[in-house]
Amino acid sequence: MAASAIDDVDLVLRTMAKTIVDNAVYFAELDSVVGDGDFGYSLRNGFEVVVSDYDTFDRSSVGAVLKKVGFVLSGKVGGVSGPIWGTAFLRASQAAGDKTELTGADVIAILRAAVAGIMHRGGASLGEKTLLDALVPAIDTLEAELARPEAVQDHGSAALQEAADVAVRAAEGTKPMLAMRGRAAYTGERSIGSVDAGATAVGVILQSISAAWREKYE
Amino acid sequence: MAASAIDDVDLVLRTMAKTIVDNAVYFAELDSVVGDGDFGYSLRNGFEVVVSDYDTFDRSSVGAVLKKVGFVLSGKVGGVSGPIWGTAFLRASQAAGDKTELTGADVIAILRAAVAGIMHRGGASLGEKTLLDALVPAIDTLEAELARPEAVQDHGSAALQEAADVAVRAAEGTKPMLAMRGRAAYTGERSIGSVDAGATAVGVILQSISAAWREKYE
Amino acid sequence: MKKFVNDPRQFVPEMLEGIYLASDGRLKYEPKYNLIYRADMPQANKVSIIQGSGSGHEPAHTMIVGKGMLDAACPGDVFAGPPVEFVYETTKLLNSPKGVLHLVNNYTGDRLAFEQGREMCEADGIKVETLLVNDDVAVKDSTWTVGRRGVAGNFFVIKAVGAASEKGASLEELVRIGNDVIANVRTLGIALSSCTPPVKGSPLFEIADDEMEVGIGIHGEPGRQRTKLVSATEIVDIFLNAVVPDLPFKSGDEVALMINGLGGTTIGELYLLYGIAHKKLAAQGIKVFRSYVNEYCTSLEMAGASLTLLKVNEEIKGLLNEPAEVSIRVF
Amino acid sequence: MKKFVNDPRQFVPEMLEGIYLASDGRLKYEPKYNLIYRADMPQANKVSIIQGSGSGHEPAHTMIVGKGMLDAACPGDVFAGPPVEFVYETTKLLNSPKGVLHLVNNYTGDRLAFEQGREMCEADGIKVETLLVNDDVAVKDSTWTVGRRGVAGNFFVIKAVGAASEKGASLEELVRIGNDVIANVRTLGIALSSCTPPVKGSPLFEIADDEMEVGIGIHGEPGRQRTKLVSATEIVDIFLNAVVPDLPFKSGDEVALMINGLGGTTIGELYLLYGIAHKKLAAQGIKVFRSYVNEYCTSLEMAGASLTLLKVNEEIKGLLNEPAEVSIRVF
Ligand SMILES: Nc1ncnc2c1ncn2[C@@H]1O[C@H](COP(=O)(O)OP(=O)(O)O)[C@@H](O)[C@H]1O
Ligand SMILES: Nc1ncnc2c1ncn2[C@@H]1O[C@H](COP(=O)(O)OP(=O)(O)O)[C@@H](O)[C@H]1O
Ligand SMILES: [Mg+2]
Ligand SMILES: [Mg+2]
Ligand SMILES: [Mg+2]
Ligand SMILES: [Mg+2]
Repeated sequence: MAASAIDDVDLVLRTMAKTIVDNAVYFAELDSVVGDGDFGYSLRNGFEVVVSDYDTFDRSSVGAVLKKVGFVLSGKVGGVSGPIWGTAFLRASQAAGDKTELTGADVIAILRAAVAGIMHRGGASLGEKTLLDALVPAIDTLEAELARPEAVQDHGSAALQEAADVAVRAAEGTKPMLAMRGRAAYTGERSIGSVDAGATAVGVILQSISAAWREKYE
Repeated sequence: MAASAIDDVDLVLRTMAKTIVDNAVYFAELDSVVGDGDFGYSLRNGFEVVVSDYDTFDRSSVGAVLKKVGFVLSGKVGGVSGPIWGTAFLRASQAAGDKTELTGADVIAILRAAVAGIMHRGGASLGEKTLLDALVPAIDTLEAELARPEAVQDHGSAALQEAADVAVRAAEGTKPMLAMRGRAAYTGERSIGSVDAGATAVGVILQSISAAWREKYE
Repeated sequence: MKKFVNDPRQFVPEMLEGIYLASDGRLKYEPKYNLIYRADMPQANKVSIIQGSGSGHEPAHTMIVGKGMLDAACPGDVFAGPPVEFVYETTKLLNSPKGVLHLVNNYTGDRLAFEQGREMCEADGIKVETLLVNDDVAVKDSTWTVGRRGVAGNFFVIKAVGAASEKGASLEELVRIGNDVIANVRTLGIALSSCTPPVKGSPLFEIADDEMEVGIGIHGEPGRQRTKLVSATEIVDIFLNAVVPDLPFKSGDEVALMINGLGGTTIGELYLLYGIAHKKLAAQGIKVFRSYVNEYCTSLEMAGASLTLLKVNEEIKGLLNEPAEVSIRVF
Repeated sequence: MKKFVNDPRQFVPEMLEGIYLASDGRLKYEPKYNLIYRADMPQANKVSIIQGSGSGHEPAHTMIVGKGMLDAACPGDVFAGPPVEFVYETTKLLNSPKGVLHLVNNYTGDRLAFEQGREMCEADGIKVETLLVNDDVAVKDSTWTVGRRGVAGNFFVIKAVGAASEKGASLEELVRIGNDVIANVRTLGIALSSCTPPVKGSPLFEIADDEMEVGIGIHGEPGRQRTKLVSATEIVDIFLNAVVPDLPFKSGDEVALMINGLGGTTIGELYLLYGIAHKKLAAQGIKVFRSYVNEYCTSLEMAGASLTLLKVNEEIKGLLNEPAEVSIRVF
């Protein structure tokens, strides 16, 4: 991944938002196995505004647009997801600041800030069957892959695809975990045996972003 | 039917009460097609007391025992059936008075008094899809058959069987009728096509009584 | 059958005992006659107001026995009017020199029990008057000899005569007031599901996943027609198109508007229906004086709702605004 | 889905508009934040009491906004806590010099929204305190880091602090009173059926005709165990065996006893359960001071019930007996 401009951020955010809107029913179904079945719908309430109003957002800097998304989520998304995703975007925005170009290292720093925000807000650690269990290994992979020289040539396409694949596998890996957070936590032992909705969503979103990225850069 | 004593009345009332208790579910099912499904259960509330307490009833005269049954029904049976059947027994009791032996003509007079009571209380006429549509033709038949000389020999067994058969056919004949009385009346046109629960019950009860009668006298 | 129940035949008595125990001495219970009555009644200077009817419509009417509402209720089994004896004994027990008022919903079973019960009481020298509630517009008077059914509008009759009798109204005044309410109240019900009487143990009727029954009776009697389930807004149109022209309610009228749940429908949906109806009435120039959104007269756990309009005048408004004390607690 | 609904995503706003229209000017409605609040609030001499939580639990909590209860409610979608912005804007709008009390049911979503909302408000100089309701004994504290859920016991917290704040209590006193109620209230819920959130359009879980879910969560979360449906008396034993030893409630204690319907169960069944529980508690020497039998906190149209015990002292008794004015009308 070479230096990226705002229009790369646009691509990522638009793709992410559209993927969430399109998969709302699927995500909600996942959440209804041991959760309360609202995960996809809650996120959709926010991301459909991102889809429809994206053109009106202040995109003078990466920080500005991430902040705007964070505000939209805080205003529209309920349940655990609102504060978790809202905080993630606000922290990411702070990390991005007024940058208009991002290096690979910038991207990783922004993602790490988002993760720190999620952990701060929700108090979850790895292994507690949350979206962190897909997001964190995916970021680890992205960081390692971007460090390889090939990443410059393909604009990070392969690295992103590898990260997305890791997210999908990691989401699958939440199956045997005992849910410790969110509504699913109340089910205790019964939460074992089904994937976490949030982690699965991270895999689906990253796959979409990776596909869009490859279309642009390959 | 020759002169009958109290123990014939006992046979009839016990058989009737037991038949109603045994068929409560069936009668209620019939009532749920266009009525409200409580007919059999309502009657059972009263007749199960007749079954269990019959031995304690004052049977010094036919009028006495019929009055007691009428009181039990007024005390225990709700819905249309309580007042209708209660009044029928009270009027029958008045017609029977302190008799302890009944001629065929007495029996017919008692039954006619019951019918008059039902009509007075419920205001229904023939053809309005009620139990009257089975009961009245059955009584007519019984009266005609008892007038035949053979009726003396077999203690009215054949006459009773014929009356019971007429009741069953007449109950079947309520199918095309439009319900004008009771809860079934609210269904209007929809009541057409199914038999009336009360009329069907009359047929079932008369068949049981006839069978018990034949067992005793044939 | 998914119910909290022991022996289904003991459902009504066990429920009544619960009402009694929850009342903390304000009510008395006479199991022989399914009778729940005010512990402070009868009173020499107050008409006693009694209702029978079937069970299964709770909170109507056993749970609205209390000061300013009913003085006694002697229900029959689920969906069956009370035996005659319940009416007779209840009336005797509640007898007051000012008289006894029988509130009867217009069903043959209820009518017959109360007629016969009244005859027996009058033979004993008790002064009895009867009000017949018949607010259901689903049933057309002309078509059936039995007349219209009494449904949720019954609540307003109880509230009005209950409040008036607390203030000392005579039996004759109560009859006038009650008949005034009856003359001005209209209801239509729509069911989305069936219901299961405990003793029967299975649903009273079948209804497909995409169907509704318009004009349902509160005992599961079929209504005007079975149609496809439509949107809440279209359903409000069906309600209003049946109820408004029936009286008719006209521009300039003030009304009490009740959205009554039939048992299985959430109160959230009832408020949703209320909002739509309120706005549509306002558009017709009909002003809501007071709103009633809750379960008042149910059919066990049936999903569905009814809409009731009561045209109010100054007297009725005053009576509706009077306080009351009933078993059910909102807070 | 058998519901009175237009566009399912407009279910909550349309319901809230109905509540507003039914209130006859006593409530205000701010659609941007799903906000229902008292028209006469904020007041300089009264703490403002706010609850968020998900929708789908009606009458909790939008329908119990009123004098002596909540001052404002800003619910999220069905079964989802409100967005942070709702909490922030609601708190700003209801800000009083005496402070603002946030009543939060202990679910991660609700907690996070109210924590973040409070941080934002405090940055604006608003004085905020928080009460965390967690009365559900189905969830064991030790096993999960998220702690117990808040369920029907929430009602008693609202009633107590609502009454106290009407009488001028300070924010600190309300926190003390509220925590006293929270420390003494315990609940268990049992579901007989599932429920269908409007947007989802299909039931949250499957449950067989002869099964019940013991310890159900009010969002359809699974409970302690799935067992065969048993008799009402045995169910009351399950309730009491879970709730009584938990505090523990002891012989000589006085309690408020609530039988709360989860939405699809008839109030007749609730009274039946009440009667059995009342007698069993009496047999253990536990005296019911006041009864609550109704729907207080539902899970849409779920068939089921919960039993709540609140141990009362003189102060709490006084507060429970105070008057209140809420949207829902019994008469
Ligand atoms: N404390 C937490 N920290 C991080 N992620 C969490 C936390 N709790 C839940 N999640 C994630 O959020 C998802 C559920 O979101 P949502 O359905 O909106 O929440 P709710 O539990 O309020 O219904 C879970 O699948 C999980 O991945
Ligand atoms: N007015 C009436 N006169 C005579 N019989 C009647 C009348 N109304 C109803 N019936 C009979 O009673 C039966 C229904 O009884 P029941 O179910 O107890 O009454 P309800 O209509 O109160 O539920 C009907 O099948 C009919 O045969
Ligand atoms: Mg969820
Ligand atoms: Mg019937
Ligand atoms: Mg009946
Ligand atoms: Mg949720």
